[in-house]
Amino acid sequence: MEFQFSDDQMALQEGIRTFCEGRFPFDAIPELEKEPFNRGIQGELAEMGIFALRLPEEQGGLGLGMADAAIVFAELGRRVVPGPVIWGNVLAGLIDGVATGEVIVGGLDHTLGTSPGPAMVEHGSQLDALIVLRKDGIHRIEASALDGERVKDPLDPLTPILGVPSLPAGERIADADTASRVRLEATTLTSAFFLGIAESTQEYAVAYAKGREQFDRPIAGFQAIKHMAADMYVKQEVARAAVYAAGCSVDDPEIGDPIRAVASARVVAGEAAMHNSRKCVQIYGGMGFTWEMPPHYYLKRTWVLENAFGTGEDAAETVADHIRLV
Amino acid sequence: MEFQFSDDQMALQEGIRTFCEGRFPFDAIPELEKEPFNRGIQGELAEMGIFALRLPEEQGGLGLGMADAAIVFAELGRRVVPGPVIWGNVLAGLIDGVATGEVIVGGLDHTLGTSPGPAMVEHGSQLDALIVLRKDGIHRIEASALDGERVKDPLDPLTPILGVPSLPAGERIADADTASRVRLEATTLTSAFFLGIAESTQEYAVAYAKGREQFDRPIAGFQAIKHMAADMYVKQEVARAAVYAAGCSVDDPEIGDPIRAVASARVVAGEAAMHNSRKCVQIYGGMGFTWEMPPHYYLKRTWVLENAFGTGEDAAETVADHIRLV
Amino acid sequence: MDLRYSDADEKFRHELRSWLEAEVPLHGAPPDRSDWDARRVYDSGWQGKLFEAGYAGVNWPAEYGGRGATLTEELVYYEEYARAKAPYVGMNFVGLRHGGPTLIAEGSELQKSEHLPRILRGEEIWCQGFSEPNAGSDLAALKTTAERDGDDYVINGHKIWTSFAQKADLCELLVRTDPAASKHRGISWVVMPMDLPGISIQPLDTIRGESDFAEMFLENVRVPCENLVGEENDGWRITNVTLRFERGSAWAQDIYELKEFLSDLSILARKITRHDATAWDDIGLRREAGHLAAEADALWAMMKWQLGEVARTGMPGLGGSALKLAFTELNQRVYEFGTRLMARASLSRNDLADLPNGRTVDTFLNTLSLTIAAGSSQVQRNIVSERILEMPREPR
Amino acid sequence: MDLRYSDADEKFRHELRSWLEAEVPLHGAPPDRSDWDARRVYDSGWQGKLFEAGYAGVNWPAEYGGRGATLTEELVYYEEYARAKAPYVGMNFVGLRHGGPTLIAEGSELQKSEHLPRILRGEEIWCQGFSEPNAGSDLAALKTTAERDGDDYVINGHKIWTSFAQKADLCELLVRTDPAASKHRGISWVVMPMDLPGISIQPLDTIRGESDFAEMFLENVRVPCENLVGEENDGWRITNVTLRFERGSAWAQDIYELKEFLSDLSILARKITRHDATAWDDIGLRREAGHLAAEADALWAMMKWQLGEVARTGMPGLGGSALKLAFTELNQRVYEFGTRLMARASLSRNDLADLPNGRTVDTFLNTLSLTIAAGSSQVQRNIVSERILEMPREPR
Repeated sequence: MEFQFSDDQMALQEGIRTFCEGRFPFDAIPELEKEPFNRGIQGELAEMGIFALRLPEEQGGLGLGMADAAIVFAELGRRVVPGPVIWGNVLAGLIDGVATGEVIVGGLDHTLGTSPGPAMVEHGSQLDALIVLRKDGIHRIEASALDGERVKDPLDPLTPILGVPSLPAGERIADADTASRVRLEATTLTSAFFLGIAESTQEYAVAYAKGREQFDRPIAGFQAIKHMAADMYVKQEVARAAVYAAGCSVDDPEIGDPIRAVASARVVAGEAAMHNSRKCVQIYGGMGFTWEMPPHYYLKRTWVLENAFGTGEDAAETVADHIRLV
Repeated sequence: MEFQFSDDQMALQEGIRTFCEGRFPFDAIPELEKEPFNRGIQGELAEMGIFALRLPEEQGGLGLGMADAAIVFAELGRRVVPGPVIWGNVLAGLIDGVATGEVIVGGLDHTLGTSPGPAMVEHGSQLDALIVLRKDGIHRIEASALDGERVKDPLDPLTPILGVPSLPAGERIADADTASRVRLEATTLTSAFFLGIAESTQEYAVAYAKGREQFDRPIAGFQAIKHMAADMYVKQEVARAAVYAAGCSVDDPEIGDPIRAVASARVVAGEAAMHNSRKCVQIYGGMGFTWEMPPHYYLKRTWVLENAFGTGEDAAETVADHIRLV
Repeated sequence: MDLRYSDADEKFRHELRSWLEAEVPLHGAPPDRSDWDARRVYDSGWQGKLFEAGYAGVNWPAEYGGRGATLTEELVYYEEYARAKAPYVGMNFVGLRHGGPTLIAEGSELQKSEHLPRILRGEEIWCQGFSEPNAGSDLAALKTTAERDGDDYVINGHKIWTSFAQKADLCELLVRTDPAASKHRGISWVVMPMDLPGISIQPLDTIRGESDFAEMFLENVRVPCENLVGEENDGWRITNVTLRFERGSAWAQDIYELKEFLSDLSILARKITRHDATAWDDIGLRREAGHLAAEADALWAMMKWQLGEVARTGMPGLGGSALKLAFTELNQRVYEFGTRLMARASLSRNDLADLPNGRTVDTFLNTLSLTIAAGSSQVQRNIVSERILEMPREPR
Repeated sequence: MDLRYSDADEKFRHELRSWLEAEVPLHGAPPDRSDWDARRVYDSGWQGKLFEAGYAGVNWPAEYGGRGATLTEELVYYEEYARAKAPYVGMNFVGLRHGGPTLIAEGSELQKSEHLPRILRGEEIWCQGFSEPNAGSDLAALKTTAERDGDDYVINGHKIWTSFAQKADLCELLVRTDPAASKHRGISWVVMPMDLPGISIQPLDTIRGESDFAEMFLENVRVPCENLVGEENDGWRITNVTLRFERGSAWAQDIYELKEFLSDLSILARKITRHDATAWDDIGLRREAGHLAAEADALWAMMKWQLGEVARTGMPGLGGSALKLAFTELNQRVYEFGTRLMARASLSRNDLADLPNGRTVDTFLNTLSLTIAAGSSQVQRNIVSERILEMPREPR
C-alpha cells in the first residue's frame, strides 16, 4: 500500500509533461489562438492516449484508472491545453471513434438545468457531435443540426464558442446512471485540470517575483508577495491531495464515497485555480494585465471550467448532501 | 451643509471619551468582572445622559439625534462599557424611569424568531423588567416573573447571562410599528458600538506591534503585520462612514432609506468589529490568547452583539430586500 | 453633519435628470473599443455636450469653465449621471480626474486658463506618463531624463501604461531633471504635447483584448520649459497631489455606478431561472448581493466625507488610500458576482440575447487592473500603515 | 497509490470499534478543566487503558511499547477513535505528539527505553519549555542558559506557554549551552524532570478562563547532563525535528475529528428552527457546510500523504507547514460556523439543554491559539515561501 505515486505513475506524469511542454509551450499560444483546436491536435492528443487512457487494453486503451487520468489531466491543466479534452476522455468508451481521435465530441452538462442565454457550445465549429448530459440520460446531437453563431469575442481565447439559441433534442444514447457516471468522471478530470492551473500559476508568479526588482530588490523578498505565494502553494497542495483522493475513490469506492470525494476535490481545486490565477495576475502587476503574459489564459480557462460541470457552489451543495449522518 | 462633525459633536465625543476612559479604563476590568453592571453604574451612565440623549429637552433629555447617539455609542464600544446600554437608550422614551437610571431594562429581540436553547437574558439578575421585541409589538415581562438560572461561564465575562427556559408572554406595551422603530434604532447603536470596537482593537494592535520586538526589530515593521493593520484601519473607516450615514438617515429619511442605511451599517460595522478583534488577538500572539490582555473582551462582546438584533447575515438580507429596483 | 439636499439641489437634480433623459439616448451606444477615431469623437463629443449644457467640471472653478457647484450639487450630479447610465468618462479620464485637478492645485495662472477650459470642452485629451518598465510600485525610481537646452527640456526615456496615448493631445509626464539628487528630489512634472517629434507609441494589448494602454518611447523630445508645472525638481510633491486625486476622489462616479449595477443585477436575478426557481430565490445569493450593496453604500458614504475634505482643503486626504483599497477590491467582488450570475453566458465577452453578460465579464476583467494601477493594493497598505498608522518603514 | 484497507485493517477496525464502544462510556465525562488532579487521573487513566489494550502509540516501534502498526492501521485508528468520540489526548499531548517522536528520531537507546513506554502507559506527562517572553516567533533568540557544573547543567531562565506545567513530570526544554556561538548554534535540547528544586510555575489564564498554559521560572535548576538529547549545541536541529512533528503530523487525529464535528453539526442543523424552517433548509448554510466539509476531506487526504512520508522517512516533510496553515485556519472557520449555528446559545460557555453550545464556542475560542502556537501562520508562510518556494529571506 502506497501513499505516494508509483513508479509507473511518475513515468506517466513525466511523459505527458514532456509532450505538453513540447507541443503547447507558452510561445505557441499566439499561433494556437488563430485556431485553438482542430482535427490535427485531436489526433496528436489521441496518439498520446489522452482519450483512450481508461479504456481496457482489449479495446485499444491503456487500461489505466481515474487516479492515473487525474495525473494526466493535471498536466494538461499546467499548459492550458485547448479542446474538448475532458469530453473526449469520458466519452471514449461510449462513442466510436473518440478514443482514436477520429470523431470529435464536445458537450454540455444540463443535469442541473440550463444557463441564461443561448447554449454556449465550446469548440462548436470543430465538433462532429454535441453530447448533452441531462437528468434522464445522455443525448447526442449531430453537428449538422446545430444552428448557431460563432461568438465574436469568447472569454477564453483558446475556447471558441458557438452560441446556439435553440438546442435540438437529439438522440438519447445512454441512461441516467451512465450520465451520472460520466458527469462524475468529468468532474474529476475538471478538478485535475484546475490543479494543474493552480500549480502553474503559482510557479509563474514565484518565478516572475524573483526576477522583478523594485526598491532595489526582487519583489519576491517582500513579505506581502512571499505570503501571497505561500498561500498559493498551500491551496495547490490541498487541491493535489483532494484530486488524487477523488481519483482513487472513483477507481475503488471502498476507499470512500466517490460522489463526496469528487465534489470535495471540485470545491478545493476550483478555488485553488481561481485564487492562484488571480493572484498570479496581481503579482505580475501591470504585466499581468496584458495579453502577452501567461496569467490571463489560466484565469480565463478557470472560468470556463467553473461553468462546465456545475459550479463550485453546486459541488459544495453536493458535499453537504453527502455528509455522513451516522 | 457639513460632512464632518460639527463643533458640538466634537465636544460630545470628547466628553464621552473622557468619561469612559476615566470610568472604564482597561485596568478596571478585573474589578468589573465581579459585577459588570448594577444600579450604581446605571446611575452614572444616566447622569452622562447616555439614556436620555435623544429625548426632547422638555422631557429632561438632551434633544440630540441618532447621528449624535451613534457618536456616543462608538465611544462606549471603544471601552466595551458593560450593561444593557442600548436597550436603555432605545426604551428611554417608552418606559418611565429608564432615562434617569432609576429603572433598569434589558431585552430580547425575537422579531425574526427565537434561538435554540433557553432564552439568554443579558444582565438578567440586574433587571427590573425584560422587554421582548416581537413581530406584533413590544412586550414587557417583570423581572419577578423570570424563572431562570444564571449561566456559570458566560462567553463575555462582562455580560452575565440568565438562562430562562420558558419565557412568560408578558404585557404588550407598544405596537408593531414602535417595535420596528426601536429595533432600527437599536441596530444603529449596535453598529456604532461595533465601530468603537473596531477602532479600539486596531489601536491596541498597532500599539502592541510597535512595542513588541522579534528578530531584533518591532514586529510593526514586518509587512505581514503592517498590511494586516492597514486592512483593520480600512474596515474601521468604512464602518465609520456607514454608521454616521445610518444615524443621519434615521434622523432624516430624506437623506436615504433608513432601513437600508442601518442594515448596511450593521453589515460593515459588524464585520469590522469581528475582523479587527480577531486580528488583534493574532497580532498580540500568545499574549492575545490570555485573559490578562484586552483583545478577548472585544472579541467576546462583538459576539454578544452579533446575536443581539439579528445577525450580520440577517442584515445583509435586509439590504438585499431594499435594493432599489427602479 | 447635515447631509440633506436643499431645494436648490433638488431643482438642479430635476434639470439634470431631464437633460440626461433627452441627451443620453441621442448620443447613442459607444463605438467598438478598437476604433480609436470613433472613440475620440464619441468621448469628446459627449464632453462637449456636457460643457455646453453647463454640466462639465461640476466642482471646478467657474472662472475656468467649471460649474463651481456646491458639494451637494456635486453628489446629485454623480447620482443622476449614474442613474441615467450616461457615457463613461473614457478618454477624458486623465484630464478630468487627475490632470486637471493637479493644475487647479499647482498650475500657473497661464496653465490653468489654457488647459482647464479645453479639458472641460472635450478638446484636450490627456494621458499619463508616470510609470516606466522598472519604475512601477517604486515610481520614484523613474529614469526618463529631461535636460535643459535653451528654453526647452530635451527628454529621453521609456514610459509604460500610458492610457489613450494613441489619441491624446497632452501628457502629464514625470521626468528626472536632476540626476545627481536623491531619488525623490530630482523629479519634475511637465505637460508634454503629444504631437512633438521623437514620441513613438507602441500599443499594449490588455487582458480584455484592447489596447487602451501603450508604451511610449521618447527620443530627444523638446518640450518648452514653460510647460513645467510647479518648481523644477519639486515634481515628487506634485506627483503626490496627482496621486491623491487619482486614488482619492477619481472614483466618486464609479462608486455610485457600482450601486446602480447591483440594482440592475438584482432585477436580472429575478428573471434568471436556476435550479427550478429564480436566481433571486436563492437566499445565499441574496445575502451576497446584500453584503455587496452594504459595502457599496458604506463606500459612497465614505466618498462623501472624502469629497467634503476636497471641498475644504482642495485635495483628498491620505484616507484616499483606504478608500481606494476598499473600493477596488469591492469592485472586483461585485463584478465577479455578476459574472457568476451570468453562468455560461459569461463565456462570451459580447452581450447576447438581451443579457449584459459581455459587459459584465469584460468589466470583471478590467477590475483586475484596479488593485494594480495608481499604486497597487500592496503599495496602498504600505501607505496606510506607514503614513497613517505610523508603523516603521520598510528596511532598505 | 493504493489507499484501500486490507482485510487485516478491517479486522483491526472491528476490534477497535468494539473495544471503544465498551470502554469510552465506562471512562465517563472529563472533569472540570480547573481540577488539575482529576484531569491528570482522567487523562493518564485513559492512556493506561489504551496501552493495556494494545492501542497506545499505534505507529510507535513495538520494542518501546508501541503497536508498530502499518500506515493503514494507523488511519483506521484515527477514524475509529474520532467516531467513538474517545477522550481527547489532553495532558498526554506533548509526550505523545512531539516529545516522544523526537526521542524516537534523536534520543539515545537509554532515553528511548526509559521514556517511551512510560509515555505510552500514561505514566509520564510531558510539557514543552521552548518559548520565552522575548523568544516567540523568533524562537532561536531564547536566553535560558545551561552551564555545565560537574555532571549537571545548571539552568536559569524564564519560559512561557508551558502547557500542563503544573502536572507534568518532564519537560522538553531548550537551553543555550554556548552563549558565545551565533544565535542558532549554541542551543541544546534537554529532558528536565519537573520535580527538581528551582522550578516555579505561574499559571497563565487563557481566553477560555482556564490555565492550561503557565510561565516557568528556572533558578539554578540542576539537570543531569545525561538528559541531553543528541549533541550539545545541536539543539536547533533537534528543535526542528520536534517542530516538524508538532506542525506536521500532530494533528492527524484532530482533522478526522473536524470531519466528525461537521457531521454532528449537520445533524443538529436539521433540528434547529430558524426563520420558520430548519437551519439546514437554508441553502446558504448548506453550501457553507459543504465547503468546510470539502476542505476537511482534502486535509484528511493531505494528512495521509504526510503520514506516508513519516512512515517512509521517519519525519514529516516541510509540507507540514502548508498542512498546518490550512488546518488551523479551517479549524477556526468550522468552529465559527458552529458557533453561529448556536446563535444566542453561544453566549454560554456551558452546554445548555442538550445543545453542544458550550463546547462549540469554547473550542472556537481555543482555535484562535492554533494560528499562533507552534509557529504562527506568519512564521509558517515565511517557511513555505523561503524554504519550499526558495524566495529571498527577510532582510535583517
